[in-house]
Formats: sequence, structure tokens, C-alpha cells
Amino acid sequence: MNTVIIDHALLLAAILFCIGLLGVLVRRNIILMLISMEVMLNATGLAFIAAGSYWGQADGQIMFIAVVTLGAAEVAVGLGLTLLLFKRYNSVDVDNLKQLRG
Amino acid sequence: MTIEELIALVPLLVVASISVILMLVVSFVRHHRLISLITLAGFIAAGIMVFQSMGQPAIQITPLIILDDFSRFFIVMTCFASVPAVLLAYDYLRRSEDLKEEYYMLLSLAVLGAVVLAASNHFASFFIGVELLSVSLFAMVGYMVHGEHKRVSTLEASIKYMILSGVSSSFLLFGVALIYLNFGVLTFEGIQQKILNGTLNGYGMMGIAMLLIGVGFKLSWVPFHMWTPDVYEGAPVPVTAFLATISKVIVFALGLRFLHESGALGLFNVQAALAFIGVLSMLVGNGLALMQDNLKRLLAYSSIAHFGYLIIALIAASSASATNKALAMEAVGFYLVAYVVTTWVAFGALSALSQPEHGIEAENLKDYRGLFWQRPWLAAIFSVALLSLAGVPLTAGFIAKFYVFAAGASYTLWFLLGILIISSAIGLYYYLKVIMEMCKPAEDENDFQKAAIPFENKLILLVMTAFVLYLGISPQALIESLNSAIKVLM
Amino acid sequence: MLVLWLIVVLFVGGVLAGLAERVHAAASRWVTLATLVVSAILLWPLACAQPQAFESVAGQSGWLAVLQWEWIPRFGITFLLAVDGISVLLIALTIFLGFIALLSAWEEIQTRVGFFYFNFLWTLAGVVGIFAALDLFLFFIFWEIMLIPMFFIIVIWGHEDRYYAALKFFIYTQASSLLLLLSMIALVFLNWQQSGEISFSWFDLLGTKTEGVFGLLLMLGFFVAFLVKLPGVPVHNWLPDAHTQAPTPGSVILAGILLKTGAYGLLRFIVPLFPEAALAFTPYALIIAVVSVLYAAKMAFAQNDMKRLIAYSSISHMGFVTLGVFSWNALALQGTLLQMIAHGLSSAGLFAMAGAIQHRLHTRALSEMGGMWSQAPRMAAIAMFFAIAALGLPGLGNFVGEFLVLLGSFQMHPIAAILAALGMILAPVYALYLLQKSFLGEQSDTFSAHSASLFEFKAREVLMMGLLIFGLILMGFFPRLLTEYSDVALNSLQALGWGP
Amino acid sequence: MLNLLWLVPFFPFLGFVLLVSTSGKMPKPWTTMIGAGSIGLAALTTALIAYEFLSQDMTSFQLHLWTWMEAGNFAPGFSLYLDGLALSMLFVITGVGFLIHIYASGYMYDDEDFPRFFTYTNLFVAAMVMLVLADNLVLLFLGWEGVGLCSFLLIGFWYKDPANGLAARKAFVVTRVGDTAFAIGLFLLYKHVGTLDIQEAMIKAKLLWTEDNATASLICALLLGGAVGKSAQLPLQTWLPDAMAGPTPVSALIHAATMVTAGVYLIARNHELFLLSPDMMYAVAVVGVLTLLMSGFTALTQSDLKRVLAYSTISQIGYMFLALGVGAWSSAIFHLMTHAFFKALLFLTAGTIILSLHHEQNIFKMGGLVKRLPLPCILFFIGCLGLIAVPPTSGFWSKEQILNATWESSTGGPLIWLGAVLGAFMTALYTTRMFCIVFLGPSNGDVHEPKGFKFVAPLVVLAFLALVGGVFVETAWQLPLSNVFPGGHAPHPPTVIVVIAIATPFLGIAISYLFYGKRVFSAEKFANSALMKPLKTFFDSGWAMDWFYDLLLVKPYQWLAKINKKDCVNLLPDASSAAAKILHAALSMTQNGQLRLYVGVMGTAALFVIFVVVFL
Repeated sequence: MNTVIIDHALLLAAILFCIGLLGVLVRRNIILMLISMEVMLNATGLAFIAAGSYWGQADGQIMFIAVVTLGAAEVAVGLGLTLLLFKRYNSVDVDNLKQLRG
Repeated sequence: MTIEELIALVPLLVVASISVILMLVVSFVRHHRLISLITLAGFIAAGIMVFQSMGQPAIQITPLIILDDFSRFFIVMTCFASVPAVLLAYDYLRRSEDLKEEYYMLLSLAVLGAVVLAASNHFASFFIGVELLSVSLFAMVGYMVHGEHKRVSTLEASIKYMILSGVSSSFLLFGVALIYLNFGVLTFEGIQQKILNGTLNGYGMMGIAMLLIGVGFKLSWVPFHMWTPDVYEGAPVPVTAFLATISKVIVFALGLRFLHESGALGLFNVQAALAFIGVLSMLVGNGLALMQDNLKRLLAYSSIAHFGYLIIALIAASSASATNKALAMEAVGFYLVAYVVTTWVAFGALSALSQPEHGIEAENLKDYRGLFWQRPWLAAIFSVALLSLAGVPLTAGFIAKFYVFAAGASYTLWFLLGILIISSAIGLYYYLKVIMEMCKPAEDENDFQKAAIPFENKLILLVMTAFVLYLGISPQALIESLNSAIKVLM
Repeated sequence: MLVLWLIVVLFVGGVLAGLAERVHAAASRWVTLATLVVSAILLWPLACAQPQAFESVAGQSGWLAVLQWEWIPRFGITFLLAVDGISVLLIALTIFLGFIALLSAWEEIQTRVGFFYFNFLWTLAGVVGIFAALDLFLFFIFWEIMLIPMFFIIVIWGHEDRYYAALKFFIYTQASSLLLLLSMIALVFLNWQQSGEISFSWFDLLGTKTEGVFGLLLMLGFFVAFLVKLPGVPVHNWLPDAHTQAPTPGSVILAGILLKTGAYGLLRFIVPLFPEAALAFTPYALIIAVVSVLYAAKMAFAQNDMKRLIAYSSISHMGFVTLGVFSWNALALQGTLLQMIAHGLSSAGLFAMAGAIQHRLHTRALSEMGGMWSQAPRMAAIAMFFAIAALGLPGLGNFVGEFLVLLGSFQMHPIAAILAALGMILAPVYALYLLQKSFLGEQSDTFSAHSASLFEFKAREVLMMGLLIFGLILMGFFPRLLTEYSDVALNSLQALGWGP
Repeated sequence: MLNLLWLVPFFPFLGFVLLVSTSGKMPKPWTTMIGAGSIGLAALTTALIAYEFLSQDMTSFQLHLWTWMEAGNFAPGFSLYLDGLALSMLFVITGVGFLIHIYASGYMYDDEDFPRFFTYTNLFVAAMVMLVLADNLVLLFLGWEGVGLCSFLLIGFWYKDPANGLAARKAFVVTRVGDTAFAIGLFLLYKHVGTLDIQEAMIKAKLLWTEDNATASLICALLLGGAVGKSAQLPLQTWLPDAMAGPTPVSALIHAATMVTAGVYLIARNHELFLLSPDMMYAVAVVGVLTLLMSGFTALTQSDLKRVLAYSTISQIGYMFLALGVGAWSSAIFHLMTHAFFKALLFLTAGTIILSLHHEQNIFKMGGLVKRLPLPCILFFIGCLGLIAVPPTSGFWSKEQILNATWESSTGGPLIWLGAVLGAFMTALYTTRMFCIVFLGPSNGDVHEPKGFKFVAPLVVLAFLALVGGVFVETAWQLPLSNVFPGGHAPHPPTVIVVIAIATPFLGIAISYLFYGKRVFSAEKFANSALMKPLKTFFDSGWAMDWFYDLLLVKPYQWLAKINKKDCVNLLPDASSAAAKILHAALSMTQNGQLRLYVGVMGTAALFVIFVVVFL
């Protein structure tokens, strides 16, 4: 019974992870990319919680908190950069960023 | 936590406190030199403290932090290698218009992340360290976005780095989660026992794979290397240098510790994946660098290749024979040290010719035309760096390559060594191309080569060049300290 | 200790010569001259050493000036310098050609003089190091060290295609030397497994058992590196470019000395360290040798660029070295050594000649020369001499070398010797062609503008050429002056390989 | 006195060194003094040594100067070895050489490169003397190559004409082919007998091999290869006619009297080896007879005076080879000496004629010179008599011996003899033809006969030798040679054979005279007849050997050189650098700066790595 649940939880986490990755991949809007990234991070958080519950330990949840913190930090920096991006290009389209290449 | 543990932890605390102190100071007085001196003092103090404690028994401080000779070695290296980062940044910021002081906070946080990484043998500290380092770097890469002569590309580099790094962190974390699911422990050593017990299943394997992806991104192994050239090029020189040296080296050291302590290195599939990544890194890195005219990108590609070379030593570290294993680990250590000092020389020279006050960096090959005749010593020093990167004798890079050869040979990795030889030959082309450019007669007056080199920059160049040559001529001292550092892992 | 001083003097002299430019532009030359004189003086006691001064190292007799310092104990690497008769001769050749190259550089090098002589002396130091180093690691270090200054010499003072040539030169040699490094390390590890001691010393590695495919591969690593430097077909392509593009003193050093390091490597390492593998490989090595001799001779004939022609002739001549080494009997070995030295002198002379002509005509194209004899009979006679030396005329050094190699190799491998002897037919074809196109025939327009007095050799050049000519004639008639040195060393070396 | 043997090569060498070191700055008389004087001194020394040698009834004398090279057991010395054979050669070289030098000092006097000429010839004499005095084959090879070099230098003496350069190179390379065979022969000899010292090797060879040994035959064949190269015998004779591009004294000295006979000397010197191989003896005889026939036919068609003489030289050396092949060793050397006399005379006289006619060499533009150049005519006539072997000139004595020996020898026989007699007939034919065309008939053009001691004295001496030298050698010189060569009874073939041999030349003279002297028959008509014309062209081209070699060797080699001028091996580095550049171009397309591509690559790569780790 346990294993089935853990597999399901993991499957969900994996699906979320892939959705997030696809989001980063297909979106051009940097804000949506950041959101997709958050989805990926939260997928990992889900996986941690599932694993923690599987082992009956608190470690998984502690890690989840750390993950959430990271997400916040990244988004904080990310939004700051988004502002600058918008200031410079009057758009939040990351496809504007193609100066560095070769 | 005992008092001994606390004392042992002091260097880490010192590094951690730098950013706090800086914040406090800045709120009272914005004094660039003072700020930089505080940062410098903090790094040096922490470095000296750890250096003093080398050779003492290992101390496990909470499950998260371990201070053994291996971590001490890399902490010392981080602290001392951060000194030029401060000096270079001081020089660079002094000449640019942006806010200066906050940079040092970011830098000290990044160094803290690196120090934590070096001392981590638990996934939680691993994760915290990596992210501390990365998130600070996002901001550092995009630091110079203000001012009249700002570098427009910093923003682009920063965003690219942030997004890609975020994705890679997700992989890394998902991997950790899967590993945790498989084994139920988060310490490296705990995993080893589980693997030996045969509890490894598909989740664990997938976890290790995703961990490799995360680490591979930080080390810009091919095929996770895409960010490297863009970020190297876009970031200001001091940040690029930091990114190229400390952030990579520490992640590699941690990767070695993880792969070794967890026993994952012994898994055939992991070795196969590493070998595959190694071959790709060597060939693609050098292939991309081949006709590159932008020096920062060139160094980025070359670093990709160098971390590909290191994979050979990494795989060789899985050897069952203790002597060969020690050899391979020394090889890794030596290579990292050599790479750091050499890269500092290279970026020091790059910075010496840059003009941040105009938002210009000497990154184009043509900026170096005739440098030998305008500034012979600078050109000579830069050549030493390039030759060291190319692995020519009497430089640290040669001994490092020699070590990799030895490690590879001891583990009979002939195929990988063959690729190493081929890609080294390709690599020679672009290193020599730069040297040749410096030898060509100067066409017209080159402003880049006229400006005086600041004292800090000279200091970095001289000291690091001395190191490169010293390690190339007399490597025994470093070998011995490495030998004692890796004993704890055996 | 003397050898160490010799190397140190050259290194320090190089630095001083580099700095001397700041005092006076000409000062570098004189510092270089002084350095060479000092090193010649330092070499003197070695050259005069009596047999009783010979030491025996690890069962190998005939060694002089043995010096062994700890260096990197982690790998059993020591700073091991020792010379035997072979090394002394080659070091003497190096210093001698140093003088020659200095004379040829005297007027040709007018820009960045200090840096030139710095590179010049460092190359020589590296080469002396190669001939003296008996620790494989140290050998490798010197092996690489000499490349960099040579690279600079080509890049900075070379001719029109210098960048391409320099890159090719460096990449060829460096890539192959990585193979050498890998093989060295593998050999050391093999020895480590067998003896329990890790050591890079040549003496310690002699006893390593290197049978089987693995031994063959190790030997190939060494062989390829040396073959590239030698060079032998099919890895010779760097040489025509490098020689052609290098400035005259650069070509002189390249042809005269640098190629000899490859030959020395073949002599010192291949058969002694890998007797079985070398024996198994002999047929292929012989093919390479013969093809080098014939193919390069053919290529030489096809060239219009004077220096390229000479460069190919060098390849052809060095094919005899491969042939000699893989014959490994007393005759062939002695011949190999003599061939190395004689070729050093004759090719130095030819390149100095080509350089002198280019200096005057600003072209190396044979099609634009012709009939220079009437303008410059002295020059022509000297050119004639070297062309004749190159085609192996008896009475000159090259003949002794070639003849002994062929005679020796015929005892072991008659077919290969016969085929290589066909080189005797092809050599005059290109050598006389060279002569015909440059000095004989009708006078070309290119140099009718030059007055005879400007064209003819000056005293400095006559001195330079005279020294070389003297050396070649001396070798041709009294080769025993040299073989007396190398006898002991070659005999003990020969004992390490397979017997006849 | 004998210990001063080294002076013989030393004097010419000293002359060479003196002339080189002054690089032509000396006044001309001094140059003459040194150039010709050194040879004179050498000749004098030779005479003194010969006196002592003969008066003491020595068979051989060895002088060790120094050990040349040393490796293992191989230690050839720089040693001189004198015996009857060497002494005979020395006389020819220094004696005839001296006369030619005197002549040359007049002939070349007006040349701007007068000193250079003597530089080369002195070196030549030194090398030639070393060749004959060498006591080992390596030293012999030194002289052998040395004379080849000087031959090259002197053929191309007038370097401004590229044709001369070509002829010189041809001479060097073609003889070098033979030299290479020679060298390989040495290697083989050393491999089996372990020494290259001639006397020692001969003794060992006799102990080692019985008659008809294959190895011995092979060595002989290789030595023969060297000999045919140097002596311009089939199939390597093509260089000699072209070698006439050199100054005429050179043709006399090198390409008639001395160097080209080195091959004869080589075989004679190693006769003990050849005696072990009757097959090779036979081969030598066949080579000789074929060469003499071939060149006889060719000489008949030539129009250049010197080329006629060149082919006659080839033909006469063919006789010497024949003599060697049939074991008539002394006769071969005998003929070598007499040939040196009359051929040097012919060449030098031809030189005078050519000089008189302003360097005109075409015999058809001469004619009627008998009245205008009486003295040269007489001298040339004497030379022709010697060449035709009219009794009792010197040529008669030696040729008769050879023909007689051929008849009787086991390696000769009637067929070979017939060829030789036919050759004698041809010799008479073309010699008479040449003489008639040059001296008889209508005269055209004016002449300027060079006068003076230098032009006359050497010729007179040579004419004397050509006339009576044969008798002297036949009688007085048998002893020294018989010490060298195995003795045997003098050949006595049937009288009719002897008579035929003696009579044939007269028949030749008569026919030729009818054609060219009296012009009873028209030579032109005969030559232009449908049957003869292609044959004439064929003979004229030297039996198309040049064409054949050109097609077989020279053209392919040039073609090979031309198509591969850029060195096809270069493809290797070029292709790898191109591949690296393509790799770079392909890879840099991935670095297009698009963030989303980077993420995509990363995602795909992640899948791949996971696949490798988990499922592999």
C-alpha cells in the first residue's frame, strides 16, 4: 500500500517537474518562466515531503522548507532582474536577450 | 555542540559575519576602501585560522558540517583565492560608477556558500551551500547594470544564469529527493552503507543521475555548458573570474566527496555517464573555443574542456587500490589548485587591460595585438597563463595534466586519455593563437595597452604567476599537503 | 655538476641577453657570444674526460658528470643529469651550431634583438637539457621547454607564412609529446608494479619487462613522438613549413639541433627500454625509414622554394637515422650518431646559405635565381660544398654516417638497406638541381641589380661557413675523433638491445 | 722512398687546396705553375717510386696512413696499396695527366675561369690517384665518388649554358646508379667476408666460396654495375657522349684516359672475386662486346667530332671489358694504357682543331684541313692508326692480345670473338670516316691554329707513345702486372684467326676510304636509302637508350614530383584542421544566445544522462 502511494506522489511530482520544465522552455515571458521555475522547485518539494513521509522522518519536510526559501530568494532576485529587463527593452520577453552568442 | 566544535566552526562564522558587518558599516559610512579591507581581512583571517588547524583530527559539527583536512584544504583555498577576487573587484569598482559596497556583501555571501560546500557532507548543507553561492552570483553577474558606461550585457548574462541555474537547482533537488526516497538518509556516508547493502533501486539511480546534472551544470560539463560562455562574457571581469575559479572548484571538490563517500563513483553506470560527459566536454569545449575571438568566451570554453579533463581523474578515483585512488584524488586536488591560480593570472591580465570606467573590457583578440611590444611583462605573464592552461611544462598546468595522465593511466582509461590528447592538440591552437596575436606587430596605437595597471592588479598578477611557476617547478610541497588532505577520505 | 652549470649558463645568458638590449642594441649579441664561449669552456673538461673519469651508474658504464637530486619524490622523479659519449658529442654539436646560428643571426636579426637572443639561448639550453637528462620526466620537461622559444623565434622573426608554420610546428610536436608523456607514465607504472619502486630514472626503467601488445603500444608512444621530431614520413609535414618560415638562425637550429633530439630519443629510449617491442616493430620502422628516405628525396626534387627543398632533404637524411637505430649493431649505431652530427653541420650550412641568399635577393624561389656563380664565386663554391656534402660524397662527414648506417643495416635487413641506398641516387638529383637552379645556368634578372661586391659573402659569413666546412671535412677524414668518444657509450647502449 | 707514396695524391690535393684558398685571385702563370706543376711533381714522384719498386722486385707495398673509421670490427684504414696494377694506373694518371695539364694550360688560358679549371682537375687527379692506390674498397669508393664529382664539375664547367649543366647532372646521376650498385656490393661483401680490405677480402673470399657460388656472383654483378656506370658501358653508357660538353682537355683526361677506365681497374683489382664466378666473367665479356658493337655503329653516324671520339672511347673500353671477361687481365690493363695514349692524343688534337675553327665541332663543317693544319693532321692520323689498331702502333699490340685471348678463353669463344672482330671493323670504318671528312675533301672557312710549346709538346709526346708505347709496354711492363694477375700461357689461336683479326681493320679502312675519301660511293645516298635511314636515326640516337630511359625513369619521376608538389601527406593535417573547423562551426551554431534553446538542450541532455545512468 505504502509503495503505491509513494509512486503516485512521485509521479505527480515528476509530472509537475516536467510541466515546469516545459514552461521554462516554451514561455518567452520572463515572469511566466520564473513561475514555471517555481513549479519545478515545488515539485521537488513535493517529492521531499513524499519521501519524508515514506520514511517517517522530518528530514523531508525540513528540506521542503529550505526549498521554499530558495524559491523565494530566486524569485526575489529574478523579479529584480525582470524590472531591469523591462526598463531596458520595454518588454519582458527573454528573446530580446541574444546579444551574447557565438 | 561542544565548545571544541564551536571553536572549529569559528572560521565559517567569520566568513558569515563579514556580510553582516558590512551591512552594518554601510549603513553608517560608505567607504569603499574600508569595506574592501574588512572583506579582505575576513577572508584572510578565516583562511589563516583554518590553515592553522590543518592536520588536526576531523570534527563533525552537527550532521551538516565536517571539518576534516579535505574540507580544510578547500576552505583555505577558497579563502585565499577570494583575496584576489576582492582586490580585483576593488580595482574594478573603483573605476566604475555603480554602487560599490554591496558587491562585497554578495561576494562574502558567495564565499560563505563555497566554504559551507567545502565542509559539507550532508545534502542539506550541500544544497544550502550551492544555493548561497548561486543566488549571490546571480546578483554579482548582473551587478554593473547602472551608470553611463554600463555593460549592457551584464543583465542578459544575469538573467540567463538565473533561469538556467534555477532549472539546474531543481534537477539537483529532485535528485536529492529521490536519493532520500531510496535510502532514507541525507548524509553521504549513510548512503554508502545502503549502497553496499544493496538497497539501491531505480529511484536512487535516477536521483544520482539528476544530482550529476545539477553538479554538471555548475561545472559546465557538456551538455550542460550552454550558459558558460554567455555568462562569462556578460559578467564583469572580477565576477567572471570568481565564477570560473572558486564556484567551480568548490563544487567539484564537493562532487568528489559526495561521489566518493556515497560510493556512487563505484557504480558502473555513473562512471559511464561521467566518461560520456568527459569525452563530450573535452571535445566540445575545445571545439567551441577553436576559432573564438572573444577572450572571455575562449576562457569559458577552455574551462569546459578543463573540467572534462578532470573527469578522467574523477573516474580514476574509483580505483580499488588505495595507492591509485590516492593518486587520482591528488590529481583532482592538484588540478583544481593549478586551474585556480592559472585562471587568476589569465583574468588578472584581462582585467589589467580593461577600462571599467568606459564600460570596456579587453575581451577581443585584436585588443591584444602587439602586446608583447607595448607591455612585455604583461604579455609574458599572460602567455604563462595560456601555456599553463595548455599544459606546457614549468607551469602548474603541466604538472596538473601530468597528474591526470598518471591517474588515468593507473586506472587504464586509455580511451579517455586518447581523447584528452586529441583535444589538447586542438586546445593548443587557440591558446597559441592568442600568444601569436600578442607577438604580431602592433598595427596602430592601441589605447587598451596604454593605461597604467593598478597596484592591486599587479599584485595579483605577480603573486599568481609566481604560484603558477612555483607549482610547475616544485610541486612536491602541494602534493604533500594534498596527500594529507585526502587521507581522511581513504 | 658541469652539465648543470652548462644549462644554467645558457638560461642565465638568455635572460642577460634579453636585458642587454636596454643598454645597447648590439649588446645582446655580445652577451650571447660570451654565453656561448663560457658554455664551450664548460664543455671542455667533459670533452677531454679520460676513460677513468667514467662512472658506472646502475650497471651502465661510461657515464660522466652524474648528478641526481630529489625533485618530486611522490613520483620518484629526480633531477638526474648525466652524460655519456653520445651526449657529449651532441651537446658539443649544439654549442658549435649555436655559434654558427649566432653568426647567421648577427646581421639578419635587427628587430627585438634582445628577445631574440633570449629565445635563442633558451632553445639551446633546452636542447642541452634533453641530451643530458636521464630522468624521463626531466627529459620531457626539456623536450617541451625548447619548443616555446623556438615557437617565438618563428612567430616573431619568421617569413610570410610564419603563423601557420609556427602553429603547425607546435601542435605537431606538442600533441605527439603528450603521447610520449602518456607512454612514459604508463611505463613507469609498469615498472612500479614489477619492482615496487616508482622511478622515472632511465637506469631504473631499463629492466622493465615490456613484452606483448602493451609494450608495443608504449613503444609506439615513444616512437611517434620521436618520429615527429625527427621527422619521418608520414608525420613530417610540420618541418618543411617551419624550416621555410623560420628566420635563418631559426632554421639552422631547427635543422641542426632540434631534429637531433628526435634522433637522440630514438637512440636512447626505443630499443633499450623496449627491446622486444622494438624488435617486433622493426619491419614497420624500416618501412617508415625507407619511405622517408625516398619520398622526401622525391619531394625535395619537386620544390621551387630553396628552403623547402633543403627541408625535405633533411627528412630524407634523417630516414637513415631510423634505419640505423632499428638495425642496432655497432656499425649502424656509430653511423647513426655520425649521421646526426654530419647532418647537423651540412643542413646548418645549407640553411645558412639559403638565408644569406634570401637576405640578398628577398626571395627563396629557385625559379628567380640562376647564374649567381659569376657574381659570387665564393658563395657558389661554398654552396657547392654543402650540396655535395648533402648528397653524401665520401670524404665529408655525411658519407661516413650514411655508409656506416647502410653497411650496418645491410647486415640485419638487406632489403631495407638496399632500398634506402637508392636514396644515394635520388640525393644528387635534388642536390644538383638546387645548385643548377641557383648558382649555375643563366643569370636571372632578380639579382642583376645587385653589384657583385654587395652580393658576395662577407668575412663573418665566410667564417661561419668555414667553420662548418672544416667540421665536415674533419669528420669525413677523421671520424674517429668523434667515434672515440662515443664508442664506450654506444657499446654499452648496444648491449641493452637485441644482439646481432 | 716508398714511404713517400702518399705524396702522389698529396701534390695534386695540395694544388687543389692552394687554388681553392686563393679563389682565383692569383696571376695566371702561378695558377699554371700550381695546377700543372702539382701533377708534374706527382708524376715525378710516381717515376721515382716506380724505380724503387721495380728495382727491388717488390710485388706489393702497403702504406698505412691512419685508421679512417672504426665501428665494431669494421676499421678501414686510410691506407695506400701499391702493386703493378696500381703502378700502371699511376703512370697513366700522372703521366698522361701531366701532359694533358700542360696542354690545358694553353688551351684554357683565355678562359675567365682558368684557375677554376685547374682547381677541379687537380682535385680530380688526387681523387683518381686515391682510387687506384686504395687498399680497401671504402677508400676506393672515396676516390670513385671523388672522380665522379670532378667529372660533374668539369662537364658543367661552362655553367652558363643550362645544357652543360644538364649533361653534368646526367653524368653524375647515371654513374651514381652504378655507384649505388657498387656500394650495395660492398655491403654484401662485408656481410660475408667481414672486411673490405681488398687483399684480405680476396683471400677470405677464396676460402669461403668455391667456384660458381651464387653470393660471389651477386657481389661480382653489383661490382660490375658500378664498373659499367663509371666506364660508360651498357646499359649505363648514355652519359658519356653528353659529357663532351666539358672542355676538350677534360674529355681527354677524364672521359678518355683515366676516369672512365676506373671500372676496368675495379674489376681487375677484384679479379680474384670474379674468377670465382665464371658466369659473371662471361657477363663482363658480353657487356664489353655488346657495348663495343653498339657504340661502333653509333660512332659511324655522329657528326660531332667529340661525340665520335666519345663513342669510340665507349667502344674501346668495351674491348677492355671483353679482355677482363675472358680473363686476359694484363691485356685489359695493357689496352687501358695504350688507349690512354692514343685517345688522349686524339682528343687533344681534336681540341686544337676545334680551337682553330673557332669552336666548331661539326665534322661536316670541317674538311680539307690536311693542308691548313698539317701538324694536327699528322698527329690525328697517328691517333687514328692507334685506334684502328694498325700494326705496329700501340693499339695493335693490345687489341691483338685481347682478340687472341677471346678466341681461346672459356668465357669467350668464337661468337664473342666474331663480335669483337666486327667491332674492330667498325672501328676502322668510323675512324677512317672521321679522318676523311675532317682532313680530306674540300676546305671551307678559315683557321687559326693555336701555336706554342704547350699545344705541341704534349701532343708529340703522346703521339710517340701512341706509336711505340705498345712495344714498350708489351715487353717491359709484363712483369709488374704478372705479379698481380694469375699467370697463364700466352694465347695462341690458329693462325687464320690471327690473320683475320689483323686484316679486318684494313678492310674497314678500305671500305670507308672508298665512301668518304675517294667518294666512289655516296655515303649520303646510302644513308638516306629507305632501308638505312631509320637505322641511321636509331644509331644516331645512341640506340634510343636516352629516349628509353627518359620514358622509363626520368619522365615518370618528374611526373611524380610534379603531381605531388604540395605533398599529399599534408592532407592529413589539413583534413584534421578542416574537421576541427567544421566541428567548431557546427558547435557554435548551438551557442546562438537564445535562452530557451539552452534550456531545451539542458532538458534533453538531462533525459539522456538519466537514461544512461538508470537504464544502461
